[in-house]
Amino acid sequence: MIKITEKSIDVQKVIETASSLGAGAVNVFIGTVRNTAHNKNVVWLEYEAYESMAVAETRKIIDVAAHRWPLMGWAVSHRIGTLKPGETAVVVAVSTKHRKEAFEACQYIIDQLKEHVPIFKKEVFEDGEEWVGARPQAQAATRSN
Amino acid sequence: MIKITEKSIDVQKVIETASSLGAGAVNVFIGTVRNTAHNKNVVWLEYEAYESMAVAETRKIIDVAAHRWPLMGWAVSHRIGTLKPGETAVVVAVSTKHRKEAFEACQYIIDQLKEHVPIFKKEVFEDGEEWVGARPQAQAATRSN
Amino acid sequence: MKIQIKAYGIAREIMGGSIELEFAGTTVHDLRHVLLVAHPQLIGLSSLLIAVNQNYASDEVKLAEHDEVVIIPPVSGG
Amino acid sequence: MKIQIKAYGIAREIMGGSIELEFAGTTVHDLRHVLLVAHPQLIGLSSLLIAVNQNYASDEVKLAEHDEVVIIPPVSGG
Repeated sequence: MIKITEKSIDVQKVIETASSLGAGAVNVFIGTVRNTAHNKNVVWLEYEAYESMAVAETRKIIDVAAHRWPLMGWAVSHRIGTLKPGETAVVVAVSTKHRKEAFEACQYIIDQLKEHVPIFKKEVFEDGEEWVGARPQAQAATRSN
Repeated sequence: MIKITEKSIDVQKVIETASSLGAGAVNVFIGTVRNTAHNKNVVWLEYEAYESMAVAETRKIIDVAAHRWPLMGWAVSHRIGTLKPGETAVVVAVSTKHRKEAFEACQYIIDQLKEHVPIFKKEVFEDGEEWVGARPQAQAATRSN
Repeated sequence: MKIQIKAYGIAREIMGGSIELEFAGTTVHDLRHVLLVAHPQLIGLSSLLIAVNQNYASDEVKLAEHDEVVIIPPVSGG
Repeated sequence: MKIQIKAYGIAREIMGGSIELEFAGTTVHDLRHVLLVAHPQLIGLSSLLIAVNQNYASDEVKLAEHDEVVIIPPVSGG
Protein backbone atom coordinates (compact mmCIF):
# COMPACT_ATOMS: atom_id res chain seq x y z
CA MET A 1 0.00 0.00 0.00
CA ILE A 2 1.27 3.44 -0.97
CA LYS A 3 -0.90 6.27 0.25
CA ILE A 4 -0.69 10.06 0.07
CA THR A 5 -3.41 11.44 2.27
CA GLU A 6 -4.76 14.62 3.83
CA LYS A 7 -6.19 12.64 6.70
CA SER A 8 -4.38 11.79 9.89
CA ILE A 9 -2.39 8.54 9.48
CA ASP A 10 -3.57 5.48 11.38
CA VAL A 11 -0.19 3.96 12.33
CA GLN A 12 -1.72 0.71 13.55
CA LYS A 13 -3.41 0.22 10.19
CA VAL A 14 -0.17 0.79 8.28
CA ILE A 15 1.53 -1.78 10.49
CA GLU A 16 -1.26 -4.28 9.93
CA THR A 17 -1.05 -3.78 6.18
CA ALA A 18 2.69 -4.52 6.27
CA SER A 19 2.40 -7.56 8.53
CA SER A 20 2.53 -11.16 7.39
CA LEU A 21 1.97 -14.44 9.21
CA GLY A 22 5.24 -15.78 7.87
CA ALA A 23 7.24 -12.79 9.10
CA GLY A 24 8.80 -12.62 12.53
CA ALA A 25 9.94 -9.01 12.35
CA VAL A 26 8.26 -5.73 11.55
CA ASN A 27 10.20 -2.49 11.46
CA VAL A 28 8.33 0.77 11.44
CA PHE A 29 9.60 4.29 10.88
CA ILE A 30 7.38 7.16 11.94
CA GLY A 31 8.31 10.70 10.99
CA THR A 32 6.66 13.27 13.22
CA VAL A 33 6.55 17.05 13.21
CA ARG A 34 9.07 18.50 15.65
CA ASN A 35 8.13 21.54 17.69
CA THR A 36 11.42 23.30 16.88
CA ALA A 37 13.70 23.80 13.87
CA HIS A 38 16.74 26.09 13.62
CA ASN A 39 16.15 26.83 17.32
CA LYS A 40 12.78 28.40 16.59
CA ASN A 41 9.30 27.25 17.45
CA VAL A 42 7.49 25.52 14.62
CA VAL A 43 3.86 26.67 14.46
CA TRP A 44 2.87 24.28 11.72
CA LEU A 45 4.17 22.54 8.60
CA GLU A 46 2.65 22.51 5.15
CA TYR A 47 3.23 19.49 2.95
CA GLU A 48 2.34 19.28 -0.69
CA ALA A 49 2.93 16.43 -3.11
CA TYR A 50 2.99 15.87 -6.83
CA GLU A 51 0.77 12.96 -5.97
CA SER A 52 0.75 10.68 -9.01
CA MET A 53 4.51 10.90 -9.38
CA ALA A 54 5.08 10.60 -5.62
CA VAL A 55 3.24 7.29 -5.70
CA ALA A 56 5.15 6.15 -8.79
CA GLU A 57 8.55 7.09 -7.33
CA THR A 58 7.72 5.38 -4.03
CA ARG A 59 6.78 2.27 -5.95
CA LYS A 60 10.17 2.28 -7.67
CA ILE A 61 11.88 2.47 -4.28
CA ILE A 62 9.80 -0.42 -2.95
CA ASP A 63 10.61 -2.47 -6.05
CA VAL A 64 14.34 -2.00 -5.47
CA ALA A 65 13.95 -2.80 -1.75
CA ALA A 66 11.97 -5.96 -2.53
CA HIS A 67 14.82 -7.07 -4.79
CA ARG A 68 17.45 -6.45 -2.15
CA TRP A 69 15.64 -7.82 0.89
CA PRO A 70 13.08 -10.63 1.19
CA LEU A 71 10.15 -8.41 2.13
CA MET A 72 7.04 -10.27 3.22
CA GLY A 73 4.90 -7.15 3.53
CA TRP A 74 5.26 -3.38 3.35
CA ALA A 75 3.25 -0.17 3.50
CA VAL A 76 4.03 3.52 3.10
CA SER A 77 1.73 6.35 4.06
CA HIS A 78 2.56 10.06 3.72
CA ARG A 79 0.42 12.88 5.00
CA ILE A 80 -0.03 16.17 3.13
CA GLY A 81 -1.68 19.45 4.09
CA THR A 82 -1.24 21.34 7.34
CA LEU A 83 0.41 19.45 10.23
CA LYS A 84 0.94 20.60 13.81
CA PRO A 85 3.90 19.55 16.01
CA GLY A 86 3.49 15.99 17.25
CA GLU A 87 1.47 14.89 14.23
CA THR A 88 2.63 12.02 12.04
CA ALA A 89 3.95 12.99 8.60
CA VAL A 90 5.08 9.63 7.30
CA VAL A 91 4.96 5.97 8.23
CA VAL A 92 7.02 3.24 6.58
CA ALA A 93 6.52 -0.36 7.71
CA VAL A 94 8.09 -3.56 6.41
CA SER A 95 7.95 -7.13 7.57
CA THR A 96 10.57 -9.82 7.00
CA LYS A 97 11.42 -13.21 8.40
CA HIS A 98 14.41 -11.91 10.37
CA ARG A 99 14.92 -8.56 12.04
CA LYS A 100 18.14 -7.35 10.43
CA GLU A 101 16.49 -7.26 7.02
CA ALA A 102 13.50 -5.36 8.37
CA PHE A 103 15.71 -2.62 9.83
CA GLU A 104 17.78 -2.33 6.67
CA ALA A 105 14.87 -2.28 4.24
CA CYS A 106 12.85 0.21 6.29
CA GLN A 107 15.81 2.57 6.57
CA TYR A 108 16.53 2.26 2.85
CA ILE A 109 12.95 3.12 1.95
CA ILE A 110 12.70 6.22 4.15
CA ASP A 111 16.18 7.42 3.07
CA GLN A 112 15.26 7.10 -0.60
CA LEU A 113 11.82 8.59 -0.08
CA LYS A 114 13.31 11.69 1.47
CA GLU A 115 15.75 12.04 -1.38
CA HIS A 116 13.65 11.29 -4.46
CA VAL A 117 9.91 11.47 -3.89
CA PRO A 118 8.30 14.77 -5.01
CA ILE A 119 6.87 15.91 -1.70
CA PHE A 120 7.58 19.40 -0.39
CA LYS A 121 7.53 20.76 3.13
CA LYS A 122 7.27 24.35 4.34
CA GLU A 123 8.09 25.15 7.97
CA VAL A 124 6.00 27.98 9.37
CA PHE A 125 7.53 29.82 12.32
CA GLU A 126 6.14 32.64 14.41
CA ASP A 127 8.17 35.15 12.38
CA GLY A 128 8.37 33.65 8.91
CA GLU A 129 8.43 30.51 6.85
CA GLU A 130 10.83 28.38 4.87
CA TRP A 131 10.64 25.64 2.23
CA VAL A 132 12.86 22.96 3.73
CA GLY A 133 16.06 22.32 1.77
CA ALA A 134 15.09 24.71 -1.00
CA ARG A 135 18.17 26.87 -0.79
CA PRO A 136 21.82 26.16 0.06
CA GLN A 137 22.35 26.58 3.82
CA ALA A 138 24.05 30.02 3.73
CA GLN A 139 21.23 31.61 1.77
CA ALA A 140 18.56 29.88 3.82
CA ALA A 141 19.91 31.55 6.93
CA THR A 142 19.31 35.02 5.47
CA ARG A 143 15.97 34.28 3.87
CA SER A 144 13.35 37.00 3.90
CA ASN A 145 10.11 36.40 5.70
CA MET B 1 8.45 2.14 30.27
CA ILE B 2 9.57 -1.48 30.58
CA LYS B 3 6.75 -3.96 30.73
CA ILE B 4 6.54 -7.74 30.92
CA THR B 5 2.93 -8.70 30.45
CA GLU B 6 0.58 -11.63 29.91
CA LYS B 7 -1.84 -9.38 28.08
CA SER B 8 -1.80 -8.66 24.37
CA ILE B 9 0.51 -5.72 23.63
CA ASP B 10 -1.08 -2.46 22.47
CA VAL B 11 1.51 -1.36 19.88
CA GLN B 12 0.00 2.09 19.50
CA LYS B 13 0.33 2.69 23.23
CA VAL B 14 3.99 1.64 23.26
CA ILE B 15 4.65 4.06 20.40
CA GLU B 16 2.87 6.88 22.21
CA THR B 17 4.89 6.22 25.35
CA ALA B 18 8.12 6.48 23.36
CA SER B 19 7.11 9.60 21.45
CA SER B 20 8.25 13.13 22.24
CA LEU B 21 7.27 16.52 20.85
CA GLY B 22 10.91 17.40 20.28
CA ALA B 23 11.61 14.21 18.32
CA GLY B 24 11.19 13.96 14.57
CA ALA B 25 11.79 10.22 14.28
CA VAL B 26 10.35 7.15 15.93
CA ASN B 27 11.63 3.69 15.13
CA VAL B 28 9.64 0.70 16.22
CA PHE B 29 10.55 -2.96 16.19
CA ILE B 30 7.76 -5.50 16.49
CA GLY B 31 8.59 -9.16 16.97
CA THR B 32 5.73 -11.42 15.98
CA VAL B 33 5.17 -15.16 16.17
CA ARG B 34 5.89 -16.83 12.84
CA ASN B 35 3.68 -19.64 11.67
CA THR B 36 6.67 -21.82 10.76
CA ALA B 37 10.08 -22.71 12.20
CA HIS B 38 12.52 -25.37 10.96
CA ASN B 39 10.03 -25.90 8.09
CA LYS B 40 7.35 -27.06 10.51
CA ASN B 41 4.08 -25.45 11.49
CA VAL B 42 4.20 -23.62 14.78
CA VAL B 43 1.04 -24.30 16.80
CA TRP B 44 1.88 -21.88 19.59
CA LEU B 45 4.79 -20.45 21.55
CA GLU B 46 5.24 -20.34 25.28
CA TYR B 47 7.24 -17.49 26.79
CA GLU B 48 8.35 -17.30 30.37
CA ALA B 49 10.44 -14.63 32.05
CA TYR B 50 12.44 -14.20 35.22
CA GLU B 51 10.48 -11.00 35.51
CA SER B 52 12.29 -8.85 38.04
CA MET B 53 15.66 -9.56 36.46
CA ALA B 54 14.27 -9.22 32.93
CA VAL B 55 13.16 -5.70 33.80
CA ALA B 56 16.51 -4.92 35.46
CA GLU B 57 18.53 -6.24 32.50
CA THR B 58 16.39 -4.33 30.02
CA ARG B 59 16.94 -1.19 32.04
CA LYS B 60 20.72 -1.69 31.81
CA ILE B 61 20.41 -1.99 28.02
CA ILE B 62 18.35 1.20 27.82
CA ASP B 63 20.87 3.03 30.01
CA VAL B 64 23.68 2.11 27.64
CA ALA B 65 21.57 3.07 24.61
CA ALA B 66 20.68 6.43 26.17
CA HIS B 67 24.39 7.08 26.63
CA ARG B 68 25.23 6.23 23.05
CA TRP B 69 22.32 7.93 21.29
CA PRO B 70 20.33 11.04 22.25
CA LEU B 71 17.08 9.24 23.01
CA MET B 72 14.10 11.52 23.57
CA GLY B 73 11.74 8.70 24.50
CA TRP B 74 11.66 4.92 24.60
CA ALA B 75 9.45 2.00 25.59
CA VAL B 76 9.86 -1.78 25.68
CA SER B 77 7.05 -4.25 26.12
CA HIS B 78 7.45 -8.05 26.13
CA ARG B 79 4.63 -10.52 26.21
CA ILE B 80 4.78 -13.78 28.16
CA GLY B 81 2.46 -16.79 28.29
CA THR B 82 0.97 -18.62 25.32
CA LEU B 83 1.14 -16.87 21.93
CA LYS B 84 -0.36 -17.94 18.63
CA PRO B 85 1.18 -17.23 15.19
CA GLY B 86 0.67 -13.59 14.21
CA GLU B 87 0.60 -12.34 17.79
CA THR B 88 3.06 -9.71 19.00
CA ALA B 89 5.79 -10.98 21.34
CA VAL B 90 7.85 -7.82 21.76
CA VAL B 91 7.74 -4.13 20.88
CA VAL B 92 10.68 -1.75 21.16
CA ALA B 93 10.13 1.92 20.31
CA VAL B 94 12.54 4.84 20.53
CA SER B 95 12.27 8.45 19.47
CA THR B 96 15.13 10.76 18.54
CA LYS B 97 15.57 14.06 16.78
CA HIS B 98 16.97 12.46 13.62
CA ARG B 99 16.13 9.14 12.05
CA LYS B 100 19.54 7.47 11.83
CA GLU B 101 19.85 7.48 15.62
CA ALA B 102 16.38 6.02 16.04
CA PHE B 103 17.16 3.07 13.75
CA GLU B 104 20.51 2.40 15.43
CA ALA B 105 19.24 2.64 19.01
CA CYS B 106 16.18 0.50 18.35
CA GLN B 107 18.27 -2.20 16.69
CA TYR B 108 20.80 -2.12 19.52
CA ILE B 109 18.08 -2.55 22.14
CA ILE B 110 16.38 -5.52 20.47
CA ASP B 111 19.74 -7.17 19.68
CA GLN B 112 20.86 -6.87 23.30
CA LEU B 113 17.46 -7.89 24.65
CA LYS B 114 17.56 -11.11 22.66
CA GLU B 115 21.05 -11.86 23.91
CA HIS B 116 20.91 -10.96 27.60
CA VAL B 117 17.40 -10.63 29.01
CA PRO B 118 16.18 -13.73 30.89
CA ILE B 119 13.15 -14.58 28.81
CA PHE B 120 12.65 -18.09 27.45
CA LYS B 121 10.66 -19.30 24.50
CA LYS B 122 9.36 -22.77 23.72
CA GLU B 123 8.12 -23.56 20.20
CA VAL B 124 5.28 -26.04 20.14
CA PHE B 125 4.86 -27.97 16.89
CA GLU B 126 2.27 -30.52 15.89
CA ASP B 127 4.71 -33.34 16.69
CA GLY B 128 6.83 -31.97 19.52
CA GLU B 129 8.31 -28.95 21.19
CA GLU B 130 11.63 -27.21 21.60
CA TRP B 131 13.13 -24.57 23.87
CA VAL B 132 14.63 -22.15 21.35
CA GLY B 133 18.41 -21.98 21.39
CA ALA B 134 18.67 -24.32 24.37
CA ARG B 135 20.91 -26.85 22.70
CA PRO B 136 23.68 -26.62 20.12
CA GLN B 137 22.19 -26.97 16.61
CA ALA B 138 23.27 -30.57 15.96
CA GLN B 139 21.66 -31.87 19.14
CA ALA B 140 18.56 -29.76 18.68
CA ALA B 141 17.92 -31.52 15.38
CA THR B 142 17.70 -34.89 17.12
CA ARG B 143 15.72 -33.74 20.13
CA SER B 144 13.11 -36.11 21.51
CA ASN B 145 9.52 -35.06 21.59
CA MET C 1 4.49 24.87 -29.39
CA LYS C 2 2.41 25.51 -26.31
CA ILE C 3 3.24 23.64 -23.11
CA GLN C 4 1.42 23.60 -19.81
CA ILE C 5 3.80 23.74 -16.90
CA LYS C 6 2.94 22.87 -13.34
CA ALA C 7 5.18 23.56 -10.39
CA TYR C 8 5.28 22.57 -6.72
CA GLY C 9 6.57 24.02 -3.49
CA ILE C 10 8.87 26.99 -3.70
CA ALA C 11 8.96 26.77 -7.52
CA ARG C 12 5.18 27.15 -7.58
CA GLU C 13 5.44 30.23 -5.38
CA ILE C 14 8.21 31.78 -7.50
CA MET C 15 6.43 31.09 -10.80
CA GLY C 16 3.08 32.17 -9.40
CA GLY C 17 1.34 28.87 -10.07
CA SER C 18 0.84 26.80 -13.20
CA ILE C 19 1.67 28.55 -16.46
CA GLU C 20 1.12 28.03 -20.16
CA LEU C 21 4.21 28.75 -22.20
CA GLU C 22 4.74 29.39 -25.91
CA PHE C 23 7.92 27.34 -26.21
CA ALA C 24 10.36 27.85 -29.10
CA GLY C 25 12.96 25.28 -27.94
CA THR C 26 12.97 21.51 -28.16
CA THR C 27 14.58 19.94 -25.05
CA VAL C 28 14.34 20.00 -21.28
CA HIS C 29 17.60 21.93 -21.34
CA ASP C 30 15.99 24.66 -23.46
CA LEU C 31 12.96 24.81 -21.17
CA ARG C 32 15.10 25.15 -18.08
CA HIS C 33 16.90 28.08 -19.72
CA VAL C 34 13.61 29.79 -20.56
CA LEU C 35 12.35 29.35 -17.01
CA LEU C 36 15.52 30.62 -15.35
CA VAL C 37 15.46 33.74 -17.54
CA ALA C 38 11.78 34.37 -16.82
CA HIS C 39 12.10 33.61 -13.07
CA PRO C 40 15.67 34.36 -11.92
CA GLN C 41 14.78 33.47 -8.33
CA LEU C 42 14.78 29.82 -9.43
CA ILE C 43 18.56 30.09 -9.88
CA GLY C 44 19.05 30.30 -6.12
CA LEU C 45 17.47 26.91 -5.42
CA SER C 46 19.59 23.92 -4.34
CA SER C 47 18.28 21.95 -7.30
CA LEU C 48 15.65 22.23 -10.00
CA LEU C 49 14.47 19.07 -11.70
CA ILE C 50 11.97 18.79 -14.50
CA ALA C 51 9.63 15.83 -14.67
CA VAL C 52 8.16 14.85 -18.03
CA ASN C 53 5.23 12.46 -17.96
CA GLN C 54 5.95 11.60 -14.33
CA ASN C 55 9.61 10.76 -14.72
CA TYR C 56 12.59 12.88 -13.84
CA ALA C 57 13.90 13.98 -17.25
CA SER C 58 17.51 14.62 -18.21
CA ASP C 59 18.50 17.72 -20.16
CA GLU C 60 18.48 16.09 -23.60
CA VAL C 61 14.89 14.80 -23.40
CA LYS C 62 12.71 16.34 -26.16
CA LEU C 63 9.39 17.89 -25.31
CA ALA C 64 6.13 17.44 -27.17
CA GLU C 65 2.96 19.50 -27.01
CA HIS C 66 0.90 17.33 -24.70
CA ASP C 67 3.65 16.23 -22.32
CA GLU C 68 2.96 16.54 -18.60
CA VAL C 69 5.73 18.92 -17.58
CA VAL C 70 6.31 19.60 -13.90
CA ILE C 71 8.94 21.72 -12.18
CA ILE C 72 10.38 20.00 -9.10
CA PRO C 73 12.32 22.05 -6.57
CA PRO C 74 14.32 20.30 -3.80
CA VAL C 75 12.14 17.58 -2.30
CA SER C 76 11.66 17.42 1.47
CA GLY C 77 9.18 14.68 2.22
CA GLY C 78 9.23 12.60 5.37
CA MET D 1 24.00 -24.06 54.21
CA LYS D 2 20.59 -24.33 52.65
CA ILE D 3 19.89 -22.48 49.40
CA GLN D 4 16.70 -22.10 47.48
CA ILE D 5 17.24 -22.44 43.75
CA LYS D 6 14.81 -21.36 41.10
CA ALA D 7 15.15 -22.23 37.44
CA TYR D 8 13.50 -21.14 34.20
CA GLY D 9 12.77 -22.63 30.82
CA ILE D 10 14.46 -25.90 29.93
CA ALA D 11 16.48 -25.79 33.16
CA ARG D 12 13.25 -25.70 35.14
CA GLU D 13 11.98 -28.72 33.22
CA ILE D 14 15.22 -30.67 33.72
CA MET D 15 15.46 -29.86 37.43
CA GLY D 16 11.76 -30.45 37.97
CA GLY D 17 11.01 -26.99 39.33
CA SER D 18 12.46 -24.99 42.20
CA ILE D 19 14.59 -26.91 44.65
CA GLU D 20 16.06 -26.48 48.10
CA LEU D 21 19.64 -27.65 48.32
CA GLU D 22 21.88 -28.49 51.27
CA PHE D 23 25.00 -26.86 49.82
CA ALA D 24 28.45 -27.80 51.10
CA GLY D 25 30.42 -25.55 48.71
CA THR D 26 31.05 -21.81 48.76
CA THR D 27 31.05 -20.36 45.21
CA VAL D 28 28.92 -20.25 42.08
CA HIS D 29 31.50 -22.59 40.55
CA ASP D 30 30.82 -25.14 43.28
CA LEU D 31 27.07 -24.83 42.85
CA ARG D 32 27.30 -25.35 39.11
CA HIS D 33 29.29 -28.54 39.73
CA VAL D 34 26.68 -29.85 42.18
CA LEU D 35 23.87 -29.12 39.74
CA LEU D 36 25.57 -30.74 36.74
CA VAL D 37 26.23 -33.88 38.78
CA ALA D 38 22.63 -34.00 40.03
CA HIS D 39 21.11 -33.20 36.62
CA PRO D 40 23.48 -34.35 33.84
CA GLN D 41 21.02 -33.21 31.17
CA LEU D 42 22.04 -29.64 32.00
CA ILE D 43 25.46 -30.41 30.46
CA GLY D 44 23.94 -30.53 26.97
CA LEU D 45 22.68 -26.94 27.06
CA SER D 46 24.31 -24.24 24.95
CA SER D 47 24.93 -22.19 28.09
CA LEU D 48 24.02 -22.24 31.76
CA LEU D 49 24.30 -19.01 33.72
CA ILE D 50 23.61 -18.50 37.37
CA ALA D 51 22.08 -15.27 38.59
CA VAL D 52 22.65 -14.23 42.18
CA ASN D 53 20.42 -11.50 43.54
CA GLN D 54 19.30 -10.61 40.02
CA ASN D 55 22.73 -10.24 38.46
CA TYR D 56 24.58 -12.72 36.28
CA ALA D 57 27.26 -14.08 38.59
CA SER D 58 30.75 -15.22 37.61
CA ASP D 59 32.19 -18.47 38.92
CA GLU D 60 34.11 -16.97 41.83
CA VAL D 61 31.11 -15.23 43.42
CA LYS D 62 30.46 -16.55 46.95
CA LEU D 63 27.00 -17.67 47.96
CA ALA D 64 25.23 -16.84 51.20
CA GLU D 65 22.18 -18.48 52.76
CA HIS D 66 19.52 -15.98 51.72
CA ASP D 67 20.79 -15.16 48.24
CA GLU D 68 18.29 -15.26 45.41
CA VAL D 69 19.83 -17.94 43.20
CA VAL D 70 18.38 -18.57 39.75
CA ILE D 71 19.48 -20.94 37.01
CA ILE D 72 19.36 -19.32 33.57
CA PRO D 73 19.48 -21.53 30.49
CA PRO D 74 20.00 -19.95 27.03
CA VAL D 75 17.73 -16.92 26.72
CA SER D 76 15.45 -16.57 23.71
CA GLY D 77 13.30 -13.50 24.22
CA GLY D 78 12.00 -11.35 21.40
